Amino acid sequence: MSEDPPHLRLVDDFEDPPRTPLEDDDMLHVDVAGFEGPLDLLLALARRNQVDLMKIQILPLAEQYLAFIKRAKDLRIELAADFLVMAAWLAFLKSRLLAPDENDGGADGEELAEDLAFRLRRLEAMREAADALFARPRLGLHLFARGAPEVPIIHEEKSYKGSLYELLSAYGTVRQVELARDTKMEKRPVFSLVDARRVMERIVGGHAEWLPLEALIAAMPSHESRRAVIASTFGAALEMAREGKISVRQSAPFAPLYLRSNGMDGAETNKDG
Amino acid sequence: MAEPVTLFGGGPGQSEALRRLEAVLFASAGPLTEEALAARLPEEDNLSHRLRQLQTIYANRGINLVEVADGWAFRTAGDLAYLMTAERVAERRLSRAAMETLAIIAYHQPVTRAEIEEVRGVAVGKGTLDILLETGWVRLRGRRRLPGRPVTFGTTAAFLDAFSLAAITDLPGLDDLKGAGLLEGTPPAGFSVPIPRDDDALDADEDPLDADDGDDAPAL
Amino acid sequence: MAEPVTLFGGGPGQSEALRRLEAVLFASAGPLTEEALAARLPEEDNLSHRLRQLQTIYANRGINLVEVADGWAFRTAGDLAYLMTAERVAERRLSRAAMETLAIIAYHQPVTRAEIEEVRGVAVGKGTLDILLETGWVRLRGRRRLPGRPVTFGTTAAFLDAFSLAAITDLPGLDDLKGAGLLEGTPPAGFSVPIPRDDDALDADEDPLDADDGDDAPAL
Repeated sequence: MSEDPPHLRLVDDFEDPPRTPLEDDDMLHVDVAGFEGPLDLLLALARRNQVDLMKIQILPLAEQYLAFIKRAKDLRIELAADFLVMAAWLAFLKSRLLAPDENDGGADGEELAEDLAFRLRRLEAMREAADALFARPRLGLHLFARGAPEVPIIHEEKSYKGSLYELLSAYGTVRQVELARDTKMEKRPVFSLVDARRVMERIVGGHAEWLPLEALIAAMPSHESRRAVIASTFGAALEMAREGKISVRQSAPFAPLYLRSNGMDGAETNKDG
Repeated sequence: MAEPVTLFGGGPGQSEALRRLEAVLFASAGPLTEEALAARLPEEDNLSHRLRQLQTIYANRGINLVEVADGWAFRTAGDLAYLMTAERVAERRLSRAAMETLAIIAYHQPVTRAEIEEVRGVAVGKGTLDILLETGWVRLRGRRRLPGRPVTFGTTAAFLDAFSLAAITDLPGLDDLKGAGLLEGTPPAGFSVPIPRDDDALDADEDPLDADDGDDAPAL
Repeated sequence: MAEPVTLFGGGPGQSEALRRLEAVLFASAGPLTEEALAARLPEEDNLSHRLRQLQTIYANRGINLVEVADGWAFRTAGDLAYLMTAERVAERRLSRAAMETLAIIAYHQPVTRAEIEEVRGVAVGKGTLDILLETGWVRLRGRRRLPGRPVTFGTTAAFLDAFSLAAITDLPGLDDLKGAGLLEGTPPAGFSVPIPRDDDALDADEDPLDADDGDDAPAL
C-alpha cells in the first residue's frame, strides 16, 4: 500500500454532471456518477457535516465514505476503480488511526490523515478561488473597451545593419572559388572505453567510499573532447556494474552518480535510478 | 451621486498633459503599460501622477480609467453593463472542471498537468487544457526539469485583462490562501511559500520550451 | 487654454443620463444615430440636448464628441492627431547574396553588373542591387565606355560609416584575408585582391552618368 492517498484517476466529464446534493442523512442518493472522483466525494461528505474545513475529522469521514461505498455496492451500483482504491486506502488509514503501529515508522496514521485533510482543504480553496475569479467584472461581459479604437499609424523606417566580418567573410566565400582548396577531414575525438576502464579500475578499485562520477571524469587523462570522456567513463561504469565489480547509486533523477567498488564480494550489484 | 469635479483646472501645461494622456488611452482598445505610454508621450515627466489624476477625474463617470494587466485602459463603468447589450460578447461558458483548472493554473503557476491533477484529484480531461489555451488565458511557459520534461502552464496578460486584474498578485484571496499554506506542495511542505507569477522568467527548475513546441500541438 | 469645466454639475439625474450616454458612445464600434441611441437609452427624454451637453463637456478635451455623417462618435481631438502616429525604425540584415554583392562592389569598384556576376559566378538579381541602393551604401558612379554603356557601382560614405571603416583602403588585402582564415589555399597565378578606391574621380574608361539617370529608375 502506498503511503500517499491512491493516485486518483477518473477523466472528468465535460458535460459537468450535476453534483449530487448530499442532504439526506441516510444517504439515499447513492449516486457516484455526479462526483469527479473520490476526492470530490470525500469533500462533499466533509462539507455535509462540517462547515469549518480547517477541523476536518478524518476518522468519521473515512467511516462515512466506507459506508457510502458499501451502500453503493449493496445497491449493485457499478463503482469506478478509483472509488474502490480510495475505500481500501481509507480502511488502511482507519486501522492506522485506531491502532498505531509503533514499530512501523513509515506510515504514521496522523500524518496520512493530515495529508488527506490538506488535500481536501486545498481542493475546496481552489473551487472557491474559481468562483471568486469568475465573480469578478469581466471584460466583454461587464466592462467594455473602446468600441472603435483608433489604431496608431506607424511609419516604418528601414535601417540596415551589417558587420565588417560579414562583409569580409562574404567576399572570402566569393573569391575562395578561384583558389585550390586543401581539404582536411577532421579527426573525430574519441576516448576509448578501454582507456576509461583502465583508469576506473585503478581509482575505484583502490577506494572503499562512494566516488562521484564527476571526480572520475576529472581524473581521466586530458583529452580534447570532454563529451567523449564523459560518454566513455559512463559506458565503462555501466559495464563494470553489469559485471558486478562496482555499485552505482543515484538519489534522484539528474542527481550526481556515485560509484563504489564492490571489493572482493563482487556479487552485489545495486543500481537504482 | 458624484460631487461636481472641476476638470482641467490647473495651468495650461497640466491641461495639455492630461489631454494628451487621455487621447492616447482613449484611442486604444487594450491596456497600455506605463512604458508604452512613456514611449508615446516622451515629454511627460510625471506619468504615474498624471495617470492617478486622470483616474480620479473619471472615477464617477460612465467611463473609468482602470489599472489592468500591468497597464491602463478606459473601460465602461461596471454598473452600466446592462446598457451594453449590443457589445456583449457571447460568453464562453467554461465547464466547472475548466474553471477549476484555470484557477489552479492561476494560483499555482508555473504548474504542470500532473500537479493540476494532484490538486483536483482527477485526471485533467483531454479537452480542458486545449480549451483554456484557446481562450488565450493560459499559455505554455516552459518545461519542468523532471523526467519526461513536462510542460509548465501559466496565465497570460489577456487573462489579467479579461478578469480586470492589475497584476497576478491581485488574484482574489491570494493572501489568505498563502497564509493557510494552501499554495504549497503536498506536506511536508517546502521551505518557502510560492507566489504565483506570470512573468516570462523561468523558474530554477524550468527549461525553455523546445523550438518545436508549437502552440498548435503542445506535447502535454 | 480651456476654461475649467465643471462636469456633471447638475442633479443626480443629469449625471446619470450623461454617464449612460458617454458609456454607450464609448463602447460602440461605430457612430450611433440619435435613433439608435434612443433605442439603447429608452429613459432618455431629451437626447439632442444631452448630446450637445456632452459635446460641450468634451470640447476642450483630448477626445471630442463629434457628429459625423452617420451619427455621433468620440474622436481624438484634431490637434492631437500627431499622437496617433508613431515612427519606428525596423532593423534589417542583408541576405547572403546581397552581402556578397556588396563585398564585390566594395573591393572591385567601379564595377558593372556584368563584372559582379563574373566574380560571383552567378547572376545578380535586380532586386539585390535595388536593396543595396536602398541601404544608401551603394551608389551609381558613372557609365563604362563599353557597348551598352553599363552603369558602374561604387560605395558611399555611409558604407564606410556602417562598417566602421575610416577609409575604403582599410579593407584588408589578400594577405590579411588569408591571415584571418577568410581565404584558404594557394592563390593561382594572376589572383589578386584589388586595392579599392571610392573617390568621385572617374576612371579613364568611365563616363559621367547621363542627365536622366535618376536615382529612382536607374537603368541597371
